[in-house]
Amino acid sequence: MLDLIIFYFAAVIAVGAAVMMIMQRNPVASVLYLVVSLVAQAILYVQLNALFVGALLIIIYTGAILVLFLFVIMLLNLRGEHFGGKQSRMGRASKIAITVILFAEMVAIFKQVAIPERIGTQAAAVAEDFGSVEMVASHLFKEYLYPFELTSILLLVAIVGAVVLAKRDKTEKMEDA
Amino acid sequence: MEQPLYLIPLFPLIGFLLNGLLLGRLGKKTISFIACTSVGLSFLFGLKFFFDLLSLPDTARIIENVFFTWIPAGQFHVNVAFLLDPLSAVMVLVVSGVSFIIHIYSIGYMHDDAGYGRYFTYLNLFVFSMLMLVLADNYLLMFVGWEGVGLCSYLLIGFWFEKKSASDAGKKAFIVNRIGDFGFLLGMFIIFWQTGSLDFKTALDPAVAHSVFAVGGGMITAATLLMFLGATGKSAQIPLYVWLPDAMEGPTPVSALIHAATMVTAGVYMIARSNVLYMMAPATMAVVAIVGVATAIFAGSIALAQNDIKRVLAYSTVSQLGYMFTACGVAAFSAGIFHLMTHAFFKALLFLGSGSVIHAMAGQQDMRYMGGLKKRMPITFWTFLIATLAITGIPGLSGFFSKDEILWKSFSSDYGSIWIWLIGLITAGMTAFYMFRLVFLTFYGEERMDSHTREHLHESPKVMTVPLSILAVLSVIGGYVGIPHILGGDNRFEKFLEPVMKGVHHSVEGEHALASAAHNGSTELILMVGSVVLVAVFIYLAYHFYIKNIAAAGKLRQRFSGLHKIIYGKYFVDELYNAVIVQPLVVGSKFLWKIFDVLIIDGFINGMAVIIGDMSTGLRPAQSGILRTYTTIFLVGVIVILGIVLIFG
Amino acid sequence: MPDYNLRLIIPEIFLFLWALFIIAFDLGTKRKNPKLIGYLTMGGIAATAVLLYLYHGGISFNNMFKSDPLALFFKVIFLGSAFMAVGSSFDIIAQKIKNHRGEFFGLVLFSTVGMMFLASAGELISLYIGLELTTIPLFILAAYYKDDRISVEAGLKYLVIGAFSSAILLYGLSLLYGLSGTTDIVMMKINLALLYLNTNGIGWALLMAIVMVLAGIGFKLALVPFHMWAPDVYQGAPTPITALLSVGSKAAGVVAFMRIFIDGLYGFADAVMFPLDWGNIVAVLAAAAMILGNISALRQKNIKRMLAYSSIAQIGYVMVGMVAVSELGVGSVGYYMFIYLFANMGAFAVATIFNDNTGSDSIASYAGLSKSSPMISAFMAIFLLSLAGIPPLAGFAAKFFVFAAGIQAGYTWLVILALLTAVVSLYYYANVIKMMYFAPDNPTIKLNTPLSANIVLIIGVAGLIIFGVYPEPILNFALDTARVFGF
Amino acid sequence: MIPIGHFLILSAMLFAVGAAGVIISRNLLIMLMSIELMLNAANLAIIAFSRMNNIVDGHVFVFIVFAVAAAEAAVGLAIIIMIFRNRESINADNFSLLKR
Repeated sequence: MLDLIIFYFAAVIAVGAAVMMIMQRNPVASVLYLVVSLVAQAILYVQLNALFVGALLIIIYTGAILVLFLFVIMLLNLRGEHFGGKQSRMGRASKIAITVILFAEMVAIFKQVAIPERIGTQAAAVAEDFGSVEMVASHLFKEYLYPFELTSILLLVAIVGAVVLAKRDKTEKMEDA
Repeated sequence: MEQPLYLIPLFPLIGFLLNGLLLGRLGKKTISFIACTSVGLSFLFGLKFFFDLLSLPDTARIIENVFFTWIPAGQFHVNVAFLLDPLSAVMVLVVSGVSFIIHIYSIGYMHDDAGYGRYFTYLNLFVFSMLMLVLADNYLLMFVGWEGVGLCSYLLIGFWFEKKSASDAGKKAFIVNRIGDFGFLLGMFIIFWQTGSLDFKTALDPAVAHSVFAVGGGMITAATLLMFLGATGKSAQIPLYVWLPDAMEGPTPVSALIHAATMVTAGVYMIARSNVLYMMAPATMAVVAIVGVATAIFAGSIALAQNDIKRVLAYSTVSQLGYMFTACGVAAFSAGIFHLMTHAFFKALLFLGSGSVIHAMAGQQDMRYMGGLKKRMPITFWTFLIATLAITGIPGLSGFFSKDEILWKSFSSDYGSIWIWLIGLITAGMTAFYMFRLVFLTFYGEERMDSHTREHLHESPKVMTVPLSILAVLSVIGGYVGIPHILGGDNRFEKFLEPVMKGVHHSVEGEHALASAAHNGSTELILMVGSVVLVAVFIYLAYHFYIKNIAAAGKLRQRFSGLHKIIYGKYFVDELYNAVIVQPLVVGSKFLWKIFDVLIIDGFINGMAVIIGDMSTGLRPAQSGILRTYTTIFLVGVIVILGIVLIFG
Repeated sequence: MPDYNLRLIIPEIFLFLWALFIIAFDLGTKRKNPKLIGYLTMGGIAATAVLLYLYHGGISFNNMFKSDPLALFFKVIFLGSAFMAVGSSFDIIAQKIKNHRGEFFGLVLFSTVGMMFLASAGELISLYIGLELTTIPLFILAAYYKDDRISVEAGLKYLVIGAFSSAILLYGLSLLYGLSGTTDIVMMKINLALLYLNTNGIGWALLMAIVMVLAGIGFKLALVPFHMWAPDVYQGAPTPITALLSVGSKAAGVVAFMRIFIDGLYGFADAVMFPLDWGNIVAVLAAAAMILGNISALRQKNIKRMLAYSSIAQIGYVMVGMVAVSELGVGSVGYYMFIYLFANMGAFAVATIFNDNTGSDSIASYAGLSKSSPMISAFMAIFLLSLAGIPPLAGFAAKFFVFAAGIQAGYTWLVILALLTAVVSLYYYANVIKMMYFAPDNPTIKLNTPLSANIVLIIGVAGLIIFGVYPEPILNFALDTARVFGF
Repeated sequence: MIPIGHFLILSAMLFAVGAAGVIISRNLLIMLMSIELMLNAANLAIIAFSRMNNIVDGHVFVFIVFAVAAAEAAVGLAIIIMIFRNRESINADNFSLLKR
């Protein structure tokens, strides 16, 4: 019961903050709402026995990625006039309708009880250390060493690319992102 | 029997490569030497293999030359291989022979053209492709040649691209041909799908064909109809003939070679080659015959009132091709090929003759500004006259034998009917009329050109007149290989082709038709005489209106009034003639041309282009350049597909 | 314990290190030698091809890295497209990119490495990373002309739509993972089949997974309706990068599609989702791509944009072979992509050379090119005619195989449509040829081509002619790839 | 314990909100953030499935997705910086030089 209350609490915050995020005109506020949403999602991760990844979610997303966003916003020194004027009401309504349809379709799919014993009911109990650092790490560095190593290349590419793009040619030395 | 058949197309390919790669670095003499020698060598090798073929017994007249496996995908097995049987031997000789003559002619005709080297390069590529087409031993390789000749036709029609009409005409030819090619490809796919092969040896084996197709079944009808669509594109039949009259924008030797003698007959060749399949689809045969005869009379009637000398010949070509298809449609494939051959001679000659005239007239193509050229250009005139006599079917010349064969077969064959014969006969009359109209307007009467042109009128140089003479000889004697039984011959041409026409002899109906043909000797003779008489009448009519009375009809009205009418008592008779016969013909012809040709058929094809183009424009606003539109469309795409899947899945 | 057969990824590792070396070398030589780094890059790609020949065949990393014929075949295509893209970009880096030349080539190589990993992926996670590793360098490269407003805009559009589609793809992959309980593609097939047997139907969730994965890969393929980015990005990006996008990146999409749909979901082509299996969905999208691509291309005035729409149409033709899901189908798709490499890279190489010399991309400015540069015009004509499928150029054989596979599999309507739209396509290809050959008034432009670009053009033309006349070796190689799926 | 279906529907909801953000917002930064949200919605589904199937692979998957998201964000932000320097705007609707 308590689980369910926590779930609903976190879920409402996660979705509510997400909605607020996309409603903002000021990206700084958006970033903050996204942080709230992600923290709420981290709670849900914990409920799913994903302690380690939940922690990473907060550390990587809020700690690194979103800070990067904030940093860029500050760097560009964005003001109101950069964000554009008002949208047409019709356009907005139709786009909301589109996403509502998307959501309805997805719900319809998840509600379809093709595999009831697996999706519909509670999950079976799992091992004590499910989702622990050791377990994830042993998977990551043994079975999944290969994709893990690939991410290193990916990050290197991102660094090179960000430097190349964001660097001002000839004027300043370095200004990496 | 295995022989190095590749030698036939090899030389034009070498010529093409030499001239193409060294473009702009060779002198004119060298270029023409390379081009003409290569085609000449092809012809010589063609002759050699032809005699090799003749030395074989009737039933085994096949020379093969397998080169290598082109397409090796499992059950898909297509070779690059050549096949010389009586049918392709005839085609090879016609193609390489006529090409050689026209190559020689071109040396003179194109002498002062800036694109001399380019011209011969394209021409050699054309000969190569055309030889591939006729020598191929499977449909796919044939299609390669088919596309190759289309490409060369495009390049050569648009040769004088400074004229916008020329480059437009080239593009039109290319696109219209592609519509036909679409049919050909699809028909080919069906044949492959059903028989498991594209080799003529397998796919056109009556035993194989009968084992996979039901006679008159939907599949064989679809396949043959689709291939016929391909033939209508390449051979300019209704509804895809529209490109051919426009194709006259190209140099005249090109019109002679590609758009009269060789390429446009590829469709006839293809159908004759596939006779086994066509004979199994009676519905298609009817379509072929009807389209053929309809095209014949339709194009013939348009030709009646054209004033551009080349356009008359272009519509005449369409009309004559209609004859060939009629022949195929009534199961007289050999007659179709026979006419193809004689037509290649006399129509090439007509075009070359007109080229000689145009050359002398400094590019003038309108017959209203010609006249009286007989004295000025005697060789051109005489050869042109021979060709005209041949095409109108005067007894003793080549056209007579082949045309008469077709008319007789369309009357007597089980696939034919008296209506087809009748329309064919009327077309023959029309042919006589417009051809002699052309001759009279061009070579007889007053010299209507301006004085400047008149001063420069000259007979063409030897390099042009000699080819004309050779073709004239061929136009006379070309028919003697196929003298019908009724005139005491034994139709050796048909006999020669017989091993290829397996479809005709396989079906009982065919045998029956042949047998009945032999019996109705007197009917055949009567019909023959009838058609000759009709032709003679129409020639007289042409004479009457365009020589005897052109002065009366034309000048009278302008200069003199009532007095003259009375002096020339015949005036009223002429008026009557004019009102009853000529005017309706001219008006009707113009009407057909303006309404059906230009407005409906051409309009339809152009309209399609415009509609598709407008659709293109209509699609553009969606590509608004705005990022959110793109993401929205992306997401909507996902949602819609998901929705469809959920509803139907 | 997992088997780490490092031998098999030697080519990838080498190429990755070579990319780093190129960047370092460029920095080390103070960016003074643009030509040299270009040739070094080309040499590195060629060396990778040799290594690929030496080290292939087998699986590594727990079935996550498969060095099978399919991977090998497509890696050749990737290396070829990178080679040709680099070869045609010498003038561009000399003129337009003053800094970061090494990074330009480095990123091209990174993207190529990504494609190679993608082609070998036997498992969803590495497939996803491979896809990202392919795409992210291309985001950067598309925006590489930093002062050019349209290049930056192209980069932005590519990035936003790319990231968006990648999120949708990820959601689809998560569903596949959830339903099958594994990320290994072969295990996934088995588990899904077991699940199907146990529960008598997997139902809508798998359909959603299929649609979402299709959207994600459809983005890479520029399959309608996921194609909206393509014309804009193709037009705005540096031309060699456009070429890489249209060939390498697209081939990467094709191989990812094969890995997931043919290898992982083939069992469900009819049994479960009848009547709407993925084959039918993809067939409809392919039809839409052919119609929309060909028709939109008709009125384009910019050559790159025209080629973009043409490549949308081309992928429609490729998908005809794909939905056949047969030995000939897979083989024909491989062959098609291989030939497409020559034709499209060649056409873009000409566009690059032309732009370098004249600064223009408009089709109208090609007027009269045949007089000033007969060789390049002839090459361009060959590339375009091959794209249009005129025999005996290889494009014809490629189309023929694909359509034959379609007919064989019963998609007759699709083949008829494909043939019809191919008629339309000729119109816009012929239009360029008409411009080059049959357009009179033009101040003559003499095109200067660097040696490397000439090499690229000659490779393209030679490939089209040789493999058009004698397709056997490539076709056998391509049909070999089909054996991976055990038809 | 909570039924896994709850988590899936929640992830669907987050996914839809993220998608809405991408197609509604004109601010490039918010677009990018919405994409991050969509990635996280997928992550949530993966974690839920991982729990359902009792296999920890999903956690590895999510871990790697984080890296991908970071890379995408870095490059995306770099491009935004560049386009801001070029055009003095981060309004997505302002960038339509390439069209038709």
